[in-house]
Amino acid sequence: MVKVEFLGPIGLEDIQIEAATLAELGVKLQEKEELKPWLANSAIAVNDTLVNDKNMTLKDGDKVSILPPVCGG
Amino acid sequence: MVKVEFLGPIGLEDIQIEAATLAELGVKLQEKEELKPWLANSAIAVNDTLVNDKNMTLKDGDKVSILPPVCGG
Amino acid sequence: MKELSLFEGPLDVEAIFNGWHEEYKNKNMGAFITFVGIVRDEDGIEGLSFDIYEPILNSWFDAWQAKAKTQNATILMAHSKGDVPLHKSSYIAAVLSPKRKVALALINDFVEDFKAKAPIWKYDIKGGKRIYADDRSTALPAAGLLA
Amino acid sequence: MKELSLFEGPLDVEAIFNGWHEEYKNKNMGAFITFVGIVRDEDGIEGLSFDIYEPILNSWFDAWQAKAKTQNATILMAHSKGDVPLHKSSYIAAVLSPKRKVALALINDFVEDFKAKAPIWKYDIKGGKRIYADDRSTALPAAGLLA
Repeated sequence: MVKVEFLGPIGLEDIQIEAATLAELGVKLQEKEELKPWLANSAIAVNDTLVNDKNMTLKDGDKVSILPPVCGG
Repeated sequence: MVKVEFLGPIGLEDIQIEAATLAELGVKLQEKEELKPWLANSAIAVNDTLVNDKNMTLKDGDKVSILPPVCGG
Repeated sequence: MKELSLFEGPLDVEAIFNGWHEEYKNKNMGAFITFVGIVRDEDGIEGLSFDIYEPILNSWFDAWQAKAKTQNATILMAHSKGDVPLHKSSYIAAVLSPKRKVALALINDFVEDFKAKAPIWKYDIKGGKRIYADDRSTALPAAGLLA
Repeated sequence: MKELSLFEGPLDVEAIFNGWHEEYKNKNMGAFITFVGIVRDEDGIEGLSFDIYEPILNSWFDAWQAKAKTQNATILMAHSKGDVPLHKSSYIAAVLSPKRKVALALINDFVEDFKAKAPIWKYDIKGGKRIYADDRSTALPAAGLLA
């Protein structure tokens, strides 16, 4: 199980989900209609590091964060 | 007569001098040995406006300022 | 004061500036530049509001600090969490450096990268409600990885 | 406070910053950048000293202010006359603008032009004497006209 947290304006509670890779997690998250537009422009962090490899393997207890477009200041 | 003032580190008193053009003034100032090195790298203002035309005519009462290299801040 | 400080609500600009100045004025840094962001009255908003994801903000900031140190410079930053009313400050960044040109380049590059990369989400406050400022927001690098 | 202020001796950095902040914080300028120059302890100097030719400094500053106004920005500046000891400030410049990028570009261009063109002469103070800082000084445009 990995924990997925939806940051900022996405406004969903954290979920626990079974996924062996980021790609597999993506398929499962895409099933949620309300997430599709956010996934299109969100970056992904695993254990608080931004990642860019969809084939990355996930292990039990990993934290995956979904980061929508930002605007500080 | 024009008044010539030597700004900043030149450290000379103002002088009154007869000169119909900047070029003529330049010839007279070059006669002072201690001024030569300053004139080589100083800019010239007439009545507080920087100028770049040596043929500019001067009239009685004009103020000519000699501005050596600057360093503010 | 920490190099990166987060505050609930608006920033006390003068206290932060004066605190930084006190702490660094004797450190032989010839140039001290500060950028203060102030909430503008526009589009009928009552203020702005911010969410911050601190773990990634901290690592982003630490990477900038390491880069600054290679030029003998130091970066300082303060940011608000939650609501900030009109005409109050939500963001202050500073660069200290022995060299003027290093400081001028760093403040520009740091503030621009902050705008593009810091994991902070902005909301307009209108009618007491928070409305995500999606039109002014920037997707992070590698956005859409799970699209 | 005037947009260009000259002071005898070192600048009171916090009083100047706080005064500018008080005056402009409600003017809907989203970006307020300040550059503070602080005298560094180097080459065994006891401090710096400055001469200023005010008529040409004023016209140089007014030209910059006019340029800033075309971008809805405002420039502020304070500078010392006479002696400034180590670790004290001799120069503060500020830009206020509704737009971040305008402010970041202006502070850079203004400070660099100040260094090259403002009619100010700098002296190191060593053994109580003023020594013209010729090695750090820049000839003005059209220098050598009467050479």
